[in-house]
Formats: sequence, structure tokens, C-alpha cells
Amino acid sequence: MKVSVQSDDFDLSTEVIDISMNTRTGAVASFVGVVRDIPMTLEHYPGMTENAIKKIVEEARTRWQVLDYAVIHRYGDLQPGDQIVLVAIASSHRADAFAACQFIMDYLKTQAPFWKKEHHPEGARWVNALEADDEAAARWKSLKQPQRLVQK
Amino acid sequence: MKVSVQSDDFDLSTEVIDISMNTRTGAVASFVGVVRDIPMTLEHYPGMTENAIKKIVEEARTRWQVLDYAVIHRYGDLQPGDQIVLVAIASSHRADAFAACQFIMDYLKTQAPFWKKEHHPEGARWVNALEADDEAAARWKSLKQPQRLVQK
Amino acid sequence: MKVKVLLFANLRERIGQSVEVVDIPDSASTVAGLRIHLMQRGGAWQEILSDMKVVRVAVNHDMAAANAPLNPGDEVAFFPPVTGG
Amino acid sequence: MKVKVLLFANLRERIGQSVEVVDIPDSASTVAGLRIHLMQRGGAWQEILSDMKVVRVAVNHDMAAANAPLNPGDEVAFFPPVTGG
Repeated sequence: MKVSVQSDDFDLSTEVIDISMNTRTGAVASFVGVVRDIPMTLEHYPGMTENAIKKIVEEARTRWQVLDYAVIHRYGDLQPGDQIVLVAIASSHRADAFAACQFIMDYLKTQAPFWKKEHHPEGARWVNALEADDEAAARWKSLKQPQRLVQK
Repeated sequence: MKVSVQSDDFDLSTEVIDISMNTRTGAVASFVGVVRDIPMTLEHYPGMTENAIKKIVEEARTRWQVLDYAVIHRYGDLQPGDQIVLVAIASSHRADAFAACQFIMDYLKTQAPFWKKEHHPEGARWVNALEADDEAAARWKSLKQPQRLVQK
Repeated sequence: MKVKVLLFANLRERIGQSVEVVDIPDSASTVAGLRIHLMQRGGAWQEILSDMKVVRVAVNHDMAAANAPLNPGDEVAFFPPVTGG
Repeated sequence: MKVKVLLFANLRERIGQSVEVVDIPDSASTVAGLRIHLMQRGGAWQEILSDMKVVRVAVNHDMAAANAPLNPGDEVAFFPPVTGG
């Protein structure tokens, strides 16, 4: 049950092991976002950002079985290849773990207060919000009520 | 580009770092299956099992952008809390990474030659194939052609 | 009454500051009222707050609409659409 | 002609062996032919191979149907539906 907004790097295995202690855990889905080819600076809104992430996680927990979770988002200066974000979900069932993980990532992209400045060779520029991300988040709204996918 | 069927344990971070070297990688989705409350023995078919997994991965690569991957499945005696299976997919886009990872897991459950024997207090018994797993794999067949989901 | 105004990302850079305590008249005690009050300063304030399509507002860490009321001591943040992860 | 027969999981346990080289008549040179040949041994062989709904067959590491032809030296595996991961 961990939400952290931090400048420090993180270790995926450590986080996954931490959330896998429950004996009902059979499935852990996780996601790591990585900086591609452009160095960037990530700005956040201390306090609000953590709260927004917690709300996203609570929304996911009303929809799917989540036994434990870790969400870590970094801020500050990041270089190509650096880890940016981690979402890890432990569940009894893999369909729940995957769905909750993907849901949280889609919402993180559109709801959590982070702003990305890319440092291109020709100068720095703030990244504009992408419609594709809004669409990815919006498709969850068409699920009219909390539902579980086919699962095992 | 790793497929391994092994009795040894594995480390998620190590595998994810190994497949994240490509500078186009922006997203790594991964899954770890964990033994729940019953000790088990997993049997496989050396040779065929590796080949079946490779076919599953190649099928995924025709459908989604997969820059690199690691699939590890253990066999032998496993205790509650032990890791059983790892699927990690590196892509430029998170929707591709998630879809390929979930697709491979669904097919692993139904197509790869593994047989699970659970050691219950009252005795050992072979597990029967579950319809839910067949359904999870079958839903991919309704995607009539390789497609990409909304992505970033 | 006084509210705390925060700016983030390109808004922060264009104004050249990240936080300011602003004394607003009672008639400006909504998000929209505060926005108009700040735009009347002209210059970069006028510019960055004129297109509300690309400016989001949060009051005390919750996203807020234009008609949201303001109270003394509230923390009001202006920022562009988010681009996380 | 000779083929190598492999058994896995509960099939292996019920027969009590995992591999055997079997000499089959030319008239049995399909998956179905081999199956009938083995069932004629009676006992556990008859039992485990009688319900093909719960027995899968692979020839040389590829899943095979009943009418798949067999050639000398082929590796034919019988096993239950898989239950991996």
C-alpha cells in the first residue's frame, strides 16, 4: 500500500516482493516507464500529486481485486534510460492485476499533476498533453459499472 | 530476446533491465505469477515447452510492437510465495507492452506444455485445465487482424 | 481576503514566480473572480490566464471549476494540462 | 516401424513410465493407429487412452490431430490438457 513521489530511483524487484507477501497473491502485474531519447525535467505539485495518485488507486480498487500495490513516480531531472514511473499490482487473479495496473497508468498520464519539460538539442520545451492519453483514460469510463474481466 | 524454462528462481529487476537497453524503449510491462497457498510440482516437456513459448511470443510480435522480451517459466517443486513465471515486454508504447504481456500470459496458461500437481494436506492431485483460461486465450482470437490499441 | 496562488510548469516560467499571496476583493471570491483579478495586472498574467482551455485550476489540491467559491487561506493553483509519466 | 512414445503428468504416473520405444505395424502409422495399438495392451493403457477428450497428442513437439501420419523415429507424446503458470 505504497504511493511515493520522489526524486530517487527505485528497484522493481524490491517493490514487487514488498507487495507479494499476502498468501492470496497469485499474480503481480507491473509497469515501468522509461525515458526514451530526450533528457527531461519532471515538475510536480507536492501534496496534490500524492493525493491525486491515491484517488486513482482507490478508484481502481473499487473495480478490481487489488491485494496490495506500489505506485512510485519520480520528479526532477531524468536522463534517457532512467526509470520514471512504477505501478505494481498484486492480486489473486491475473486479469485483475493487469486491468488495475493499466487503468492506473492511463489515469496517471491524464490526472496526476506532473509536467514534462524536454531538453532538446535546439532548446527546452514543455510537452503538450496528448489526445491519445485522454482517449486511453476515457475508454475506462465506458465500463458503466465496476466489473471483473475473465479471470483465473 | 530470452525464453527460458528452468528450475532456478529469477530476479524481475535483472530481467527488466536486460530488456530495456534499446533507446526506443519507453514502456516495460511485466507479470510475475506466484504460488498461492498450496505447494506444487510443475512438470514440462523439455524441448516442446520452449518451442511452444517461442511460438506464442512470435505471434505476439506480429500483433504489437515488441522491442525486447523475457519469458521465464520454472518447473519442479515450488512452495507458497515462490515465483513461477515471468513475462516482461519492452516497447515504445505502454498499450503495446501491456497487450503483448497479457496475451502471452493467457496463451502460456493454455498452450504451453506445463502440468501442475498440487500437494494438498490430504494428498497430491493433478490440476484440471480451467475453462476460464481457455476463455481468456480465446478472446484474443476475436481480434480479426493484428491491431494496435490506443497508445502513446 | 488573502489566498495563496501557485503556478506550475510553463505558467510558472512565464510569470517568473511559483507562489504569491494575493489579496482579493470579496467580489472576486471565486476561481473565475480570482482569474479576472490576476488578468487585470496585464502583461504575462493577462496572457497566460486568457485561454482557460489550456489552464487548469485546483483549489486546496482538488481540481476546481470556474464557479468554485474561494475562502480566506485557500491554496489556488494554475497549471497546464498534465503530461505525466 | 519404431516410434518413441512419451507420457506426461497423470498419464505418466498411471502407466508408471515416461518413455518407451514402440514397434508399430505399418497399418498403425497415424496418431489414431498408434493410440489403438497401445490401447490393445489393455489395463492402464486402455484406460488412459480411451477418452481422447482429456488426452492431447504432440508429434515431434507439435500438437497433432488423430489423422496425423507417423514416420519411423517420430517422437509421439500423450498428455492431459496443459495447466501452466
